[in-house]
Amino acid sequence: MDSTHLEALAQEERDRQGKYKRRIFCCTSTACLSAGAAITHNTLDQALAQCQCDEEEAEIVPTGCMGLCSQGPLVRVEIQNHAPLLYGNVSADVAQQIVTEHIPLSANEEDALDDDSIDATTPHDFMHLRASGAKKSLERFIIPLDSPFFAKQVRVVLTETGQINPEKLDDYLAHDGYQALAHVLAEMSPEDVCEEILNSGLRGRGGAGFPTGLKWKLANQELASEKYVIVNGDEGDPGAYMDRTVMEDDPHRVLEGMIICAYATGATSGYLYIRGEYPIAIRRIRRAIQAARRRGILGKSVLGTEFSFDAEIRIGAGAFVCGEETALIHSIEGQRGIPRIRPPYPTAAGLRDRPTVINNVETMANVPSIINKGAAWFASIGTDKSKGTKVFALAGQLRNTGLIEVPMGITLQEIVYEIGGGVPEGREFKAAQTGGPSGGCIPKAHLDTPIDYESLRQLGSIMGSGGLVIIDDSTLMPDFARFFIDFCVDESCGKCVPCRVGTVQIREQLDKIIGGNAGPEDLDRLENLCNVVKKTSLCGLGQSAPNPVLSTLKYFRDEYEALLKVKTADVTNN
Amino acid sequence: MIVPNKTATGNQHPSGDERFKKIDNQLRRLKYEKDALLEILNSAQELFGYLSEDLLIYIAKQLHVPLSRVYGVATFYHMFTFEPLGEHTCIICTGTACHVKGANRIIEAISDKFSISAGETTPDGLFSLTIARCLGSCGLAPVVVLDGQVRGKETPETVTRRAWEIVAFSKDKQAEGS
Amino acid sequence: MLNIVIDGQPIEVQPGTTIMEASRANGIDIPYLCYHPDLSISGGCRLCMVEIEGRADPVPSCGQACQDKMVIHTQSKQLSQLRREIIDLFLADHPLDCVICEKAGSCLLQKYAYEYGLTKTSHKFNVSRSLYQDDNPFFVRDHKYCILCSRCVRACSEIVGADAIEIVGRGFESHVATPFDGPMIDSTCVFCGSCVQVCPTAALMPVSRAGKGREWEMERIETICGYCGVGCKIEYALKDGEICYAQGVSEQSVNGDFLCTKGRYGWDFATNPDRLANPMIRRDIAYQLGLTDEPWELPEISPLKVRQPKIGDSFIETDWDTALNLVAERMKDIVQTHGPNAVMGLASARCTNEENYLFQKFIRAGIGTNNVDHCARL
Amino acid sequence: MTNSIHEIRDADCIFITGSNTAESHPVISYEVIRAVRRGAHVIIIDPRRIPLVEHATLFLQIKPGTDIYVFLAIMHTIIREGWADEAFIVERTEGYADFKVDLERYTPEYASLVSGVPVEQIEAAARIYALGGRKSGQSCYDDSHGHSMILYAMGITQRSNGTDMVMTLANLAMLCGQIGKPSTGVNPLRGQSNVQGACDVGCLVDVFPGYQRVTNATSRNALAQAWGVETLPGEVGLTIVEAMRAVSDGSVRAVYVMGENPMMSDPNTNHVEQALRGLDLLIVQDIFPSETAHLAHVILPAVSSLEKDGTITNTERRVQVIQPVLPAQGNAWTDWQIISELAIRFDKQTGRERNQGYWQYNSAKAIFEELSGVTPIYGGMNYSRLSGEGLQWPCPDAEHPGTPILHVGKFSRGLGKFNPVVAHDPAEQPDEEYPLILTTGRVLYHYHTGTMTRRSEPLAWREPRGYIEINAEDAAHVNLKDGHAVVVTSRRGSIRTRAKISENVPAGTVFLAFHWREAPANMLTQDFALDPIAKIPEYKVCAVRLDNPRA
Repeated sequence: MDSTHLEALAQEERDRQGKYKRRIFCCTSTACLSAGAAITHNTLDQALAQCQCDEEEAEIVPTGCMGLCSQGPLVRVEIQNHAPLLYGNVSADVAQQIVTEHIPLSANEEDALDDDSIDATTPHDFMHLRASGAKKSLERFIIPLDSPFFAKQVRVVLTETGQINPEKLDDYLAHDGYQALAHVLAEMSPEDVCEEILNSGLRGRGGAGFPTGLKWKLANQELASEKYVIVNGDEGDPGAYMDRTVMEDDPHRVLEGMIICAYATGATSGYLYIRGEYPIAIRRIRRAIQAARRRGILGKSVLGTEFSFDAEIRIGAGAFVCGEETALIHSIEGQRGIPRIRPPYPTAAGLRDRPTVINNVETMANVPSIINKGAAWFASIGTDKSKGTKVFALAGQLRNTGLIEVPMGITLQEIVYEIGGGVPEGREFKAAQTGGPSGGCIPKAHLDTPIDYESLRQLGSIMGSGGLVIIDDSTLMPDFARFFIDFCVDESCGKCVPCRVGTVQIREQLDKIIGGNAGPEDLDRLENLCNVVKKTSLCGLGQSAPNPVLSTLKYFRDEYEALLKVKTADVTNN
Repeated sequence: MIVPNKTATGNQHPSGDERFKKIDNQLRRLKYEKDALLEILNSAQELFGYLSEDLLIYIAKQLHVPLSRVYGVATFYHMFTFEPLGEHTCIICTGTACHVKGANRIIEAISDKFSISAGETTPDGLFSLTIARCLGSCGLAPVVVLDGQVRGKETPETVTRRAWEIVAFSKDKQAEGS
Repeated sequence: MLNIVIDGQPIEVQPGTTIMEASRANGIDIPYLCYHPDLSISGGCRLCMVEIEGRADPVPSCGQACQDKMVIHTQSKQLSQLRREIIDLFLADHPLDCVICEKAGSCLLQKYAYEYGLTKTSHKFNVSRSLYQDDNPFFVRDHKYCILCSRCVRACSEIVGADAIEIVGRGFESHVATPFDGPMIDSTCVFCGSCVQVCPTAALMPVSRAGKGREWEMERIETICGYCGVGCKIEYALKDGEICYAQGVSEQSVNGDFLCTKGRYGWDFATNPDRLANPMIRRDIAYQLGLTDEPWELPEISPLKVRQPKIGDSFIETDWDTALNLVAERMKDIVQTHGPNAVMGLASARCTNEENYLFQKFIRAGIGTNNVDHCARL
Repeated sequence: MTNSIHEIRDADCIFITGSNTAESHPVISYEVIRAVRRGAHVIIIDPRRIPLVEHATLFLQIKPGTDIYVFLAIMHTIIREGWADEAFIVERTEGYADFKVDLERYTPEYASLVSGVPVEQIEAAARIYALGGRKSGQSCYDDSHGHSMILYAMGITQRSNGTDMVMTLANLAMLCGQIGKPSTGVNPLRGQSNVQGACDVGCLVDVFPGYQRVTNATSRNALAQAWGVETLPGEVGLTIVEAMRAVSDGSVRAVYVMGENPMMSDPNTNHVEQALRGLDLLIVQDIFPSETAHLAHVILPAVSSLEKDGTITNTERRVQVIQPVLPAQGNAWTDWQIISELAIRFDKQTGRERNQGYWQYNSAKAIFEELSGVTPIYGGMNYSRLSGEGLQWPCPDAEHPGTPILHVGKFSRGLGKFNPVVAHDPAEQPDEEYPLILTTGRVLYHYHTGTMTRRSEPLAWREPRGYIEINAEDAAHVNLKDGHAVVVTSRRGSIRTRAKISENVPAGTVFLAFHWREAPANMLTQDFALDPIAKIPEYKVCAVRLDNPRA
């Protein structure tokens, strides 16, 4: 299949979708499924069938994440020429009502369809619906789409997420899917692609923030009979699920980015390494690969060009350290997922000792948009050194939790209070934890810091893969630090001594402090130990394992001090 | 290309268990590449529910990978287990969000109710309690998976009650059977 | 060739040489525990970190290839401090049994603890592994002394190819194990003891040396192994004239640190009570010579058909003069009666060049025949 | 070996045949493993699935004794495909044209039919060996094609056509130019610590020290002069197997055995025993009361290798000095002391006059000085030069650094000669009465006839008893299970041992090690067909039958 055929298929799908007067999107992502979305989806389907309306009246589209996970299951109703309606907490009853209320079309809506003065940008007037006799009860479930939660977001990676059926290649095509790939293959040399990505300023979204274009360029320059591309989908940070969402809800976007990367670097095969805990992501990516192969997007001569590339899935079996690139390579090679020292870097000697580019899912998902809209457009979003957007999994003690995509440079203040809606009643914001167990916490005083790689590092945290957990005053910071150290002890591969023994000793030290058995000197020792582990560990896991302790020590030292044994001297002084 | 000779008798598991045939099929699909070890172990865990010694020996032999390495790899990853799980399972997410929202209290409650620690199975083999590193449903924290069904916004009370009901139902059925 | 500077010393190296290799070749001592010149790079012990000018953080010298004009420092206050902290962490997981430990004196961890002035750990002492396995007569595995440097695992896989052991589990709980932690004999172990040789601590110790003495009390003699034709150099450690253990000799040898099972463990035959101590004459000959009063005849049954025949049943001991004179006389008779070609000499592939030379000289120049052969063909 | 042990690790391809390297030469197998880990290909041609097969790219499992067909077919393929090193052949060799003609009929298809090895494997082996292919990684040699090394041992030589086999391997190496360079060559692995040295210093029937022919009058006279005797015998002597026959017909009357155990190591034990019993004088000089010692008239106690000094020469021709580690046991003497004392007495008995001290040396070093004087290949060696890592011969003069690689630039004889070889089948073939082929060899934990290793506690613990490896199919025919007693019978004798059901041997082949006095393998082997030139018996192939004593 070539690119003209691709365009034809896209048009066909657009035409098909355009026939429907109503399109009801039901979120079937993991978060909504755990809130009961399977029943919701089923009910919608059955209710529509019972309507016995014309086929063109409506279709139910299972989609990916719509973002506001805390209000799941979510259902979005799109009526032609109307702004969409978003319903939250859609139980079976509510789903039934949604169908009965919207289909068949009320007379007013029927009118509106013909009313040229109303266009898709018109804010939805719920009164309009009420006038048509909609029950008051449904009103409660409406989530305003112009709320800050949505309005503050900028969607690049999540453009199609929640808009398309992730299991339908054609739906992706209808949303300009694989246009970037077609363009790259037709118009650009591999070096051009590397240059374009370099110019966009895209940096690795996995944590360290290495310039993606530079990585591609290094691999491109290697001479080797075989090269590999690996998409790192081993999202192990507790509290982070951005990559899972992208893989589940827009798998073709990831594949498209991967194929473009392969073209740019000269790789002929690649692997998507996906966490074993993500069965849905595995299934959807697997289907996406099969569909892409059938359509000639993967395999021999991609889109009818001379370029060939194929991808396979490798399933991780539960090891956080496999997020580290050399450990991940070992894991794909069927070995213990243990990091090795670098150099050599994977771009020179990676999988099976061949040049290998490893990029995180979110990084890859940015690529099609950069190609489609240009490096300059991408570089216009974000800050000086951190370009584009970042997807965060917003969790913890907040009103609105879920998945958000924001421009780099947005402040934590905006995220917490505007997008997140602030901490629930009666609680006080204490800190925001970014970067998971490798990151650190940011106290209230620094909430106005713009989010980018450098400023987070300066605060003692990291961007990480994008977990953002809000902690309120009910959590004690030493306890919280211990939670992360416990995680690192459990996830340490055991190869190097600072991480293997050091993390255990940090935990011992914390236990001593939390148990009220420590003196002031123990805080210094803890800090020193953390610095040793940070400085001497072999891989990123060990090097960043002490971050949660160090950052809580930095900003909440008083909480630690409060736990210390009162010195005998002090007692006598009193 | 060049394939080292396979031993005449080493090609099938003597038990004739259908699940071994599925493993064989996958081995063939992955061309008996040593790289495929993790994939095979994943499938084996899925098919058998746990990795027995016999199974690991079989895989080592089929892939021509040293048994020591198979054992080393299998013990490295969390998802592999070496004993059969209980009839019913309860997985509790301990990701940051769930932690912050009290996952520990759920674990304690279940441990209390069933007198087992995390990672253990009740002596009657009916119920296992396991812990997961973030299931990625942080928006609905705390999250629990009971017999494969993901449930969000749980409390210690709701989980223990539901788990107790499931197990009691099995016990009743057992009693009827006997 | 690349030009680098290590600790102020200008050094020329081949491309691909690591900083560790360049330093060792030039007598610059960098501490290490997991590095071994014959094994792949692990980088896990973190002790061999060095500073490279222009780089913010120290790098492990074992894995870092030299680059032209690199300026390297192997000693500095910062490095000493970090190394001390790392040893401190090792000691938190390793019993300080040096007073009774048989590895004392050759234990690398002890060496560095001494060099960096650590008498004990400053952390909470917490041994992760307490397994003690003495399931074979070759070596004992005492896991509490293991520092997980993985040298044994690498030697077993990369040199011996036996792949008997692997690190299992992970993190603090990981340990070196056979499949399913079974006894060594059930694994693919060939008991070559290469793991014992490369172990830097007392985690792997030869059984034969238990209780026999301390490292510094031992006399060491280097020789060539007497088994197969490879010619491995072996060092025997002796105390009071008794062999305690044998090990490979890495310098100027074909085998490096490595030996096979027979070479490393098969030396105790030398003191077996079956050893022949005196010349012996068969009883029927001895009777003829009047050395014994009892008449005797060689039994018809083959010595191979009898379970462990006793040599004393058929022979009496005598002195060298008697035995050698008897041989010389009989030999003379045969040569004089049947000619020199009635004598056949069978030399030995297990004797020295000197002995074989003398043997064939005796057969050729003494007896006068070329009937001299040995088991080169057998 | 034409090359050195250390070069193995750098080879691109290692071709191993007739050598169970991992068990008989473990430390050499370590070199092979290193090469494998660096990405080298290993090709193994053997009837048994030996331990190194686990690490091999190609395993050509031949029917015992059919390897010659495979070697010839490999060369046939190399010539057919144009993989031969034409430049090397033109420049360095002769006789290629005739040789080539003879090879035409040995097609891979023919070899496959005879040996049971698939044609593709033969062709793949030919390509990898000839071109020195690698599995992965970079060759450390900057060469147009990779470096391939042949390793072989007794599996090749202990055959009725052993000389042909060795010549075939030499032909193969020359055909591909895989000789005279590092990590190439034809490399026999010698079985015992000083088998190389014993040959070098003249313990062979046809050569004096340094391989000077006994039939060559010039050498003979020169040596007679050096040794201060009028003449030296000029006819080739009797090899051990020939001598055993000569004992039977009465022409050999006395045998002086130094550190050997023919009762266990020589083929057709019943015949050996019968011969030894018929001797007028059997002297056994040993460290243990061996099976042979039981038949001796006089036993002379010697010291073991741990108790003496001297030099030994390893398989890569490296002469190294040994040191005494332990004191002599009892009244044992070193072998050289015994020989010299005996020689003095013999001279006295025969009334021969010699210079004082003719047989008397004050040290092994003194003997070596004499030895190097009459052994040109050792000419430049002395104890001080040999300390440390020793020297590899030829080392003709005091300045010569030794020779790690033979045939560099030029063969010892000038041009390398291609010797046309015709394939022969083993002398004894299985038939209805003796349907199986027995092949003999060693196990890792024991050495030769077991006199030393079976008296070593840890080694005896690991491998206490003998066994015969039998394929499950053959075992089923006689209803044998693993561990059962089994009686093995050949035309020459019969032994009883334990059955080990094993996938290591194909159906139709059984394997027995010769370390076990309770089940001496050589009771079964044949001594009627020797290699016509090397006079080596065919230990590796004889016909046997299995019987289940319970039946």
